[in-house]
Formats: sequence, structure tokens, C-alpha cells
Amino acid sequence: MNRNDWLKWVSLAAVVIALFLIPVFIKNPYWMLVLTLLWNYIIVAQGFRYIATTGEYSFAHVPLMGMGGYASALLVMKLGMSFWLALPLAVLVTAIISAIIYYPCLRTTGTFFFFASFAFGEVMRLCWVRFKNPFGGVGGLSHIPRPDPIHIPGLPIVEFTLFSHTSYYYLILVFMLFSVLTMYLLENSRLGAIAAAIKESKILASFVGIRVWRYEMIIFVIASAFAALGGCLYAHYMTLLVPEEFYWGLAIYVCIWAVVGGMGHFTGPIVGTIVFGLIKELLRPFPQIVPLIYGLILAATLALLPEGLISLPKKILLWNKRRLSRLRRDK
Amino acid sequence: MKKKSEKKGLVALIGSLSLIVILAALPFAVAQAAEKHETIKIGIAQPISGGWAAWGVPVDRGARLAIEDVNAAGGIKIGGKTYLLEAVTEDTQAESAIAMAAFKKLIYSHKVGYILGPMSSANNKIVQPLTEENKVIQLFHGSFPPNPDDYYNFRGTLIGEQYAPAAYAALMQLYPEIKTVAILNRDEEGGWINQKVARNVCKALGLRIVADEFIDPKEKDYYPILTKILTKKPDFIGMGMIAPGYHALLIKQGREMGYKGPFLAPTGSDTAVVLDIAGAKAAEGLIAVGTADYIGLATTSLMKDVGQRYLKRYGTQDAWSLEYYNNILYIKAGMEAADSIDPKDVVKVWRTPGFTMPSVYGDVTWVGQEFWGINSIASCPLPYTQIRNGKEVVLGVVTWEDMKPLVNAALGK
Amino acid sequence: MTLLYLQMIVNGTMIGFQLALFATGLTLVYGIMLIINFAHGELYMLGGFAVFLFFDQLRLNYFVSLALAMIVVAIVATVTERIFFKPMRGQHIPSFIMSCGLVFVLQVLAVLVFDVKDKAVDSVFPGVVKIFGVTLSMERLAIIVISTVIISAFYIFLQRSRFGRAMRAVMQNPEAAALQGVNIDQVCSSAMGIGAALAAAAGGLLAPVFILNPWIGPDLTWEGFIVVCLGGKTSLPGTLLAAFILGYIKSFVSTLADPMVARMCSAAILGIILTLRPQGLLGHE
Amino acid sequence: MNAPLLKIRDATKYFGGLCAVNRVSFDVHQGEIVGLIGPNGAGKTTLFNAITGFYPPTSGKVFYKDKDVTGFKPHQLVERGISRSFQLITLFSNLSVLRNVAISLHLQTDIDFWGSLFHTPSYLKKQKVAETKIMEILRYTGLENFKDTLANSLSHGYQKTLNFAIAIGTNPELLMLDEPLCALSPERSSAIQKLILTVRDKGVTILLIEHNMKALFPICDRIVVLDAGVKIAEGTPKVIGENPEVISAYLGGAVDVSETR
Repeated sequence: MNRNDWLKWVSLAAVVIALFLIPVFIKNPYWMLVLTLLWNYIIVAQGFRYIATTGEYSFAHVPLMGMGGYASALLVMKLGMSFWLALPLAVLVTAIISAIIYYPCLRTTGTFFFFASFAFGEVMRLCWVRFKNPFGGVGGLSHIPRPDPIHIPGLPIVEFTLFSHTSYYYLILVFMLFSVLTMYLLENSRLGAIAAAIKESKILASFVGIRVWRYEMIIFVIASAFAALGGCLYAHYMTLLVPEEFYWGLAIYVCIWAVVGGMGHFTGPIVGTIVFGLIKELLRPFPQIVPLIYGLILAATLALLPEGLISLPKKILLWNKRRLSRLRRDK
Repeated sequence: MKKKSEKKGLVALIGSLSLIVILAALPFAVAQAAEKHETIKIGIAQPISGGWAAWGVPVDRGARLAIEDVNAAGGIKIGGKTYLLEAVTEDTQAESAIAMAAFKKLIYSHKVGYILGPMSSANNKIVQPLTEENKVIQLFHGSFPPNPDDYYNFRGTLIGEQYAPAAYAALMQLYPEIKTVAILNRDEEGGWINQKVARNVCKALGLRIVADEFIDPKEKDYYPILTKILTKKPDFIGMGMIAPGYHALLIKQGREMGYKGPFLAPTGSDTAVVLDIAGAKAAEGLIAVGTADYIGLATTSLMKDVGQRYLKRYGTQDAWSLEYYNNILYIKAGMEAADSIDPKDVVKVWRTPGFTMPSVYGDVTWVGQEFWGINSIASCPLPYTQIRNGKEVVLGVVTWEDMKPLVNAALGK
Repeated sequence: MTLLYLQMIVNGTMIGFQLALFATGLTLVYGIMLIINFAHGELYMLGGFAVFLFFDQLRLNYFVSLALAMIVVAIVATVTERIFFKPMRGQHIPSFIMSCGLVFVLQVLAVLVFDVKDKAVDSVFPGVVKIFGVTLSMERLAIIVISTVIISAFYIFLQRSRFGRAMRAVMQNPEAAALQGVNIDQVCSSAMGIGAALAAAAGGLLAPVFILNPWIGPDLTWEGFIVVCLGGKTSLPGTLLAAFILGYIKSFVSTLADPMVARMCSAAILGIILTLRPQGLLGHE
Repeated sequence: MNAPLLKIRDATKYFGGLCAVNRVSFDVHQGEIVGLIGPNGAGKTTLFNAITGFYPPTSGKVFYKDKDVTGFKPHQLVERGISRSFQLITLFSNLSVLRNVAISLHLQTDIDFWGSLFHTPSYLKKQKVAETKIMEILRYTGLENFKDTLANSLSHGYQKTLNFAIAIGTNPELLMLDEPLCALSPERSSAIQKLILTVRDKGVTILLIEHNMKALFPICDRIVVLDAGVKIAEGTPKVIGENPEVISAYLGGAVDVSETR
């Protein structure tokens, strides 16, 4: 482990500690909500990028997030399960559904996959709209129970109520860190190498003995599972699910966060989500122009930083070096 | 000589200095004068951007107009202190997460005690507990009936259960021969509720429902659905919660498809828009309750005056705008009666039976006890109108009293 | 009963023509530049508002204002193509994101210029025609006629004119076309222009029939994409075929079942076609 | 001579109406280098694709070690020890040379998923082993100086070599090369010829398509000649060189082909 690695790990630890300390300094429930939602969206956006490591962009990601929410909400409401049992089950169910959705998309790639996944996601979403029982139709599911309190002997009981902003914050933060870490490990595991190979050339990958379809499917299912996790947390945090909110609106935003943040690097979606989320909240006084700002940022980023916002520091250093060299030349 | 000049210089110096001091002090003095009264923040949580803005923006405008009027009239005087109102608008975009953020910002960051909103019933489901627990008065118009436990939750205007019956009653007076009806609503939560009400009312009035349809809120071409409905040969078509532009399209296309009977637009119609889109010929005979044409159907001088100023300010008349103008008047009345700006006291006053408040419709009270177990609906009278040769004509006014029997029918009792 | 079905067919035809006019431009833009232009619906919206401005407000002749709308929108689109889309030809997702940004911007501008309220354009061809009991309003008939004219004119342009052939060549195989000395940049921006003009034409034609507000774009764009994928992304005849298939599905299903089911069907069909025949109905590998 | 490693019997491939490969049969024996030649459009690459599961042959059979592998998927064939390279260079373009080869090696390194997930010591040990293997391949393919450069920034000749290295990386018993020498500078070409021979000496059987007769004749043990999808001759280079039919069909053209190159 050389000095550079040390630096990386230390800074990482510092960031994590900072995340855990935020509630100590920020007491305002409004900001807690904003941050909690941000962490939740990071789970989803990161999953979106994880699919894209095989070179495919899935537009079924957000509907699958909703599916996770619906699954856990229904398990809790109809079967009276505990949230802590419903969460893994819902993730599992959604993973299976995602496999079912993915199977027909096997033959499609690129734009075709993009639209095929959109189509299947949309069909799923319209099912929630159409079938009032059990999905609650257009009105969706309301009064979704909040997570059950956590009893750990010797520790104070962690309640989840309307006012337990910090406990929600920590709940979702922990899950976010877990997902991000998992996806980081996956990407640096053998699976990641295979994904990279598939992204580069499916044909050659198959001719060095990689079962392309199988691995693409595995990765899609894993990513969808994370989307589902985000959906569950969202459902039990908001206590409301409305099909309309999993329409293309959010799907496009997730896509934007991830791509503008930078698909090339692991931290891209995180940066993208945080930047856009904060811009949205800071510009609350001028709701009309928020989309305008978004549009301009998008255009600027895509035009100037094809690698995404994440490559900004590198780019700045580069520009600076160019400038210096030019100056030297002038001398 | 020399000394004199020195003295002169000294005087000049002092004079000029004092002048500067006075000039500098003047703004402060003015500021002090301005500091005499404090401000009360009124939160407006509405969809200002996105697809729902057509509903949210008028609300914002109406409320702000009211607040300006109140301040212009010298604000609210309580315990010798004068308070001015200040509007704080937060965008909800009719989406849960954003609406939740808006409410939390209003409650915890702006520390408001009164919130007008949200627009969508779905949003209300999640923000209502928040306002309830924080003892923040929430004024909005939801299509779903009030719940006895919602102590801080008020509806500034009559709700679906009252619109539909009023409208249908009016219709039956005009067209006693009607037997079969087709009822239409947005495929959306509010629409589902209104549809239920409409069904009950039709049953109570002995009308036979031949077509019972929901329309896709995004659809603009109603030929397919109308084809379906018109094969059932309804005597009239009753439309529920459908945005003005869209039910105008329904009327227009319905006429094109050869439908001759009357149309009914129970909630939030907008004569101007309907006439503009459907045209006078098609819109002929449209019965509506509580349309946006406040000037046309003004029952009081205040209503006419406010309507005209609204028109002058914003260039249009919008449905729901004056209902939210009313809400501000209610708040003012409540505060003055309670002699406090604290929502808790205001609620107590509002909840006292027989407490009357001014509104553009004249004096109103909070009603609904006998039906929903709580008095939290403003008893605005509803003028019902019909479009006759291109003009909106007020046929009459349904007051809360003569509506009561119908409400039972609407509730299916 | 037969009357009902005739009416359904007529309704379907009407929807088909709307979609055809709208999606042809989309196919052209996709086929030539290989970008997913999500802002196509916004160009449609702009076309509608332009007609509202010229015809309803400035009281120009309807056809003049329609032509003006097409020209204005075409210019706007060409400029945006030059600035935003040129660098990301052939990159689907970046272009998609870029066009999303464009959607935001155009919607906001529309809100700031024309208010949030629903607008209407005075009907140009009042009246109704009844053929064996089948009803069709005059203006819809007019739309069918005019869009037929526009689409066939466009096809003739593609088939006959030198430039049109160049466009087809680029659609088939950009490299080969470039080798034969076709100016790709010119073709791309003019393709964007023509596509936008078609979208604007659709907007301008439908403005009197339907209503205008700043948010009518995206939902239509999705339908447009369904049509494009269904017909085969680079095949214009396929687009027409798909437009009418979708039109009839919407008409029949929403009359016989209900609109929500119709939406479900169109999405399901897109999925099924893409899985069974990724290149679309008339598309080639 | 022992049983042939690869047996092709009546392999036939139709594209719609036209017949690209027509009832071609021949054997490839353990440890030899067989050249497959023929004028353009003779169906050489089609035959390759039909054998390697790119698309299944219309009719006919392919036996590998006396097992029927007709229509097997590429990855199945790779697992059984058949590997191929492509005429048009196909690489993991945006990855380093090292990673290109590493990926091709992934089947041999029996890494368990969880190990790779948590970088367990055993995993790291296996990685070391794999590293050495990769380095060895890079060494004798002469790519070790480029191991950190991106594949798509290599020169054409070295890309060909990398193509070859990837094919070797899967540790095949039968290596099928599609025009490994075409469009190469003389020194790269001779280097790859040497490479082919070294690989053969490591016990890998090689079947290769080639235009460039001059390059082919010295290294091949046997040559199979296709013309218009039909096998017209088979034998040692010497025999083929004298076969009048072959000369008329091919060599006449081929000489100036090899010169115009």
C-alpha cells in the first residue's frame, strides 16, 4: 500500500465520518429530508451506472425501483410482515421480476435495449395503474407503515416516526454506504473485469469463453436489486407510492444524474446526484428557472466535459498545464 | 479677521457634519418607523412549475392579491400591534418527495403557521400528518371528504360531494325529461372520488347510468371514448374533475360526434377557456357550478371588485383563485377574533360553532359536522350557471342549507 | 355495429396521420444523425405556439402562419443542432441527455412567454362531414388531407431530388455516402431542420383541433419513439406503417376496452416487436 | 498417425440461396500446421465461422477429439480448447494490453467469485500465478514493452499480434487464425511466422487462413485449397504448388496479390 492509497483511504474515512456527523450539526428536519432523499437516490443512480458497465443503459431501472417499493409495501400491508423481513424479500422479488423483464431483452442492444427496457418497465407501471387491487390504482398506496423500531439490548431503541428524522437519515445512509461499497467491490471483482470485456466487444468476449448473456443478466439483476432497495426505503420513508412518480420523469433524472456526473468513474453518479439535488433545493425560491439551469448545466457539461462532472478537476489541471506551457513558449 | 474666518470655517464644518449625520440618520428613523409592525408568514405550497402549474399558479396569485389587500388595509391589528402578512411560496410540482420538502421547509425553515396547499390529494396524504403534528393550519381544496381527526385541516371551498349534487339538481330543474346519463372523470384519485359521488347522486335522482368512463389525463383526442359513449345514447354527459381545457375539448369533440344533449361540468370549469376552445356554438347549454368567471357571476360587490382587479393584474380569470383569496380573509378574521396570531388559538375560534367569516361570497361558516363529523368546510354558496348564446348566465345560487339533503344522496345515504 | 367499427377505423386513421406526421421527422433525425432527440415533442409544441402567435394573435392567413411556424422552428432546430447535437452524433445516450436539457429549456421559455393556461387556436375549417353515418369533423379531414400532402411531398423530395437521395444514402450507410462526397454536416443539419419543420407542421395542424400548453410535448415524443422503434429506426415506410398500426390500436382498444389498456398495449407491442425483431417491422439489420 | 484432432465432414453453409461452402471435408492432426487457402470469396472465413459456432453450418458435421461439436457456442468451444483470431482486428480496444490478455486468461484462473470480491489471500496468490502466465505470453509474443498501452493505440502490426496473444491466452489445443499475416510489414510478418512456429512447438495445433503464399508455404505442413466453396486440393505445400488446378484457380492471381501487398 503506497502513500497514494493511504491518502485515498484516509480521505474516504474522513468523508464517511463526516456523513455520520452531519445530523449533529444540521438539526433542521427540512435539510435532513433533502439529504436523506439524496442518499436514497444515490443508491438508484449507482445501480443505473452498474448496469451501464456492460455498455447497456436500462430505462426500466426506475419502474423496478417502484416495483421494490410496491413489493415491500404490499408485503407489510397485506401480509402484515415486519419491514425488516419485507425489505430483503421485496428485493428478492424485484430481482426475479427484473430477470423476467431482462430475458426478452436478451437479443437487443444499445438503443434497442434502451427502448425495450422502457417498454417493459412502462407495462409494469401501467399494471399498477390499471389494477386497483392490490396496487391501489392511480392513487397508489398510502399510509405505508414505517419501519418497526430496532431493539438492540443495551442500546436505546431506535424509533421510526414522523419526527425521527435522524434515525431515517442513518437508516438510509447505512444502506447507501452498503450498496455503494458492494457495487465498488463487484466492479473490482472478476465480474467487473468480465463486464468491461463485454462492454468492449461482445463477440471477442464470447470467443475467450465468456457466457455473455449470462453475465449481462447477472449484472442487470444485481443492479435492479439495488434499485429495489432504494424503492423500498423510499416507500417506507414517504409512506406513499404513486405510479405517476415512476414514469419517465424520474427515469430521465436518474439518467441525467449518472451520465452528467460521469459514467466512466465510480463516483460519477454520486457527484451528479448531489450536485443536481442541491442545485434543485438551493434554487427553491425560483422554481420556474430550475429546469433552465439544469438544461444549461447539462449542455455545458456534455459539451466541455464528455467524461462528466467528475473529470472537472482533471480538466482544470490540464487547462492550467496548457496555459503554463503556452506562457513558457511565449517567453 | 482671521479668527472670524476660522470661526466661520468651524461653523461650516459643524453644520455640514451635522447635516451629514441627519441625512445618514434619516433612513434609520424611517426604518425604525417601518419596524413598528411585524410580519406573519403565510406559506403557499402549490405546484408552480411542471404539468400541474395550471392549477397552482392561480392559487398563488389569488392568495398574494388577498395578502396585498390586507396589508394595504393596514394589516392585522392584534393587541395594539400591527402585523403585516407575507407570502412564502414553495413549489410542490405535485410530487410526494418535492411536496414533502416544500412543507418541511415552510414549517421548519420559514416557521410558518398557516399553509395554503397542497393541490393534489395524493400529496395531502403525506403532508397532512406533518401539519397536524406541528399544529400548522392547512387550507386547501381536496376532492376527498374531511376526516374528523384532521383538526388543523380546512377546505376553503365546498368539495366534490357538494359540487356534484348542486350541479345535478340544477340540471334536473332545467331538463326534467332526462333519463339516462353518461359520467366521465379523469383517471386519477380525485376523479375516482368524484365518479363515486356522481354515481350516488344519479342513483338518488333516479337517473340510469349508461356509460361510466375514466379518461386518460394525458389524452387530448376523445373520439375513441366518445364513440364508445355515444353508442349508449345518453340523454346528457356529466363531466367530473377534468381540467377546463380538457373538458372544453370533450364538449367540442362531443358536438362534432353529433351529441345534442346538455353537458355538465361540476367542478372548476372556466367559461373563458371553454368558450375559447370549444366555441360558443358547441359550449351552448353547458351547466357549470362555481366557474372561474368571478366577475360574470359576482354575487357581491367585493367579488366583482376583486375579480376585476385580478383580471387587470394577471390578464385572465382563473378557477380557484378567489377561493384562495377567501382563505386569507378567513385567516385574518380568525386572528382578529382570537386576538392572537397563534394557529392554535385561531383553530379554537374557527372551531367554535357559528363563527362567521367574511369572504368574497359574503359571510361563511365552517360546516360539515353532520356529514363528516367535523366542521372544516367553508360554506361558500355556489352559483350555478349555464352558457346561453355565448354568455355565462347565473341560473341561481345553491347555499349550504338547500344543499344538505343532496349531500346525503351524494354520500349514498 | 358495423357503424361503430367504421367510426373506430376513421378515428384510428386520424390518430395514425397525426403520429405519422410527427414520427417521420423523428425517424429522419434518428436515421441520419443517430441521435435520440427527446426534444422533438417540444418542437411540436413550439410549432403549435407559433401558429397561435401568427394566426390567432397576429391574424395572419392560416397557411401563411403554418409555413412561418415551420420555417421558424426549422431555424431554431438547425441552430440547436449546430450548437448542441453536432458533437454527439451517433452517441445515443449523450444526445438523449442533451435533448432532455433542451426539453427543460424550451418548456421554461414557453411558460415565460405564453402563460401556463391552456390555449386554443380558432378552428379554421368549421363543420362536420358525415359519410354513411361516420362522423369526422372538417378540420380533422383537413388535417388528413394536408398531412398527406406534406408527407408525400417529403417523400417525393427524398426520392427525386439530389439532396434527398444524399439523405437516403447517409441513412443507409454514412461512410459510403461520405466517400461519395456527400457533405455530412450539411445533410445532418438540414435533416434536423426538415424533421423539426414536420414536427412544427404537426403542431400547427393540431393546434386548432386540440389545446396548447407548454407540457404537451414529452408524452407525444414517447409515442413517437414507439412508432419509430416499431417501424424500424431508419425506415420511413416502416414509420408510416407503425403509425397507422398504433393509431388503430389506440382507437380500437380505447373504444372497446379503455384508454389505460390502450397505452399498455402500445408499450407491450413495442417491447414484443423489439425482442422478436430488434430492427423493427420494416427495418434492416 | 493417431486419430485426427479436428474432423470436418461435408460442412455446407448456405446464405439464403447462394452456397458459400459446399460439402468440404478434411482433417487436422495433432501438432501440425494446416493452411487453408483460396481466392477471395472462396468461403474460407465462412467455413471458419461455421466451425467456431459464429453461426451453425447448414449441414455437415464438425468433430473435435471425435466428439461432435457442430453448432456449439463459442464459449463452449473455448472450454474444449478451440480458439480463434479474427481477420478484422477485434480487441478490447479501450483496455490495456495486459488486461486484454488477462481477460482471455480468465477461464484458466479458477478464481472463486467471493475471493475476487473480497481480495482474499488465496485470490491474491492466484492472481500472482495468472500474472506470471500473462507476462510469459506477453514475453514470447513480444508485447511486454507495451503491456500498459491501450490496445487501440498500438500499431496495426502489434494489434494483430495482440489478437494472436488473446487467442493463445485461452490456452487452446487447436488455434484457428484468420489471415494473421495479411497487411503486415515484412518484419512483423516474419515475427508472427516465428510466433506460430513457437506456439506449434508448445504443442498447439494450428489451422490458419492465409492469402500470402510466400509466407504460408514455409510454415505449413499441409495445405487445403478452397475455390468457390469447394475443396479442390489438399496436400503438402510442394504438391499444392505443382497442382495445375490450384495454379489456374489461384496461384496465378495470388502471386501478384502477394506482390501488390
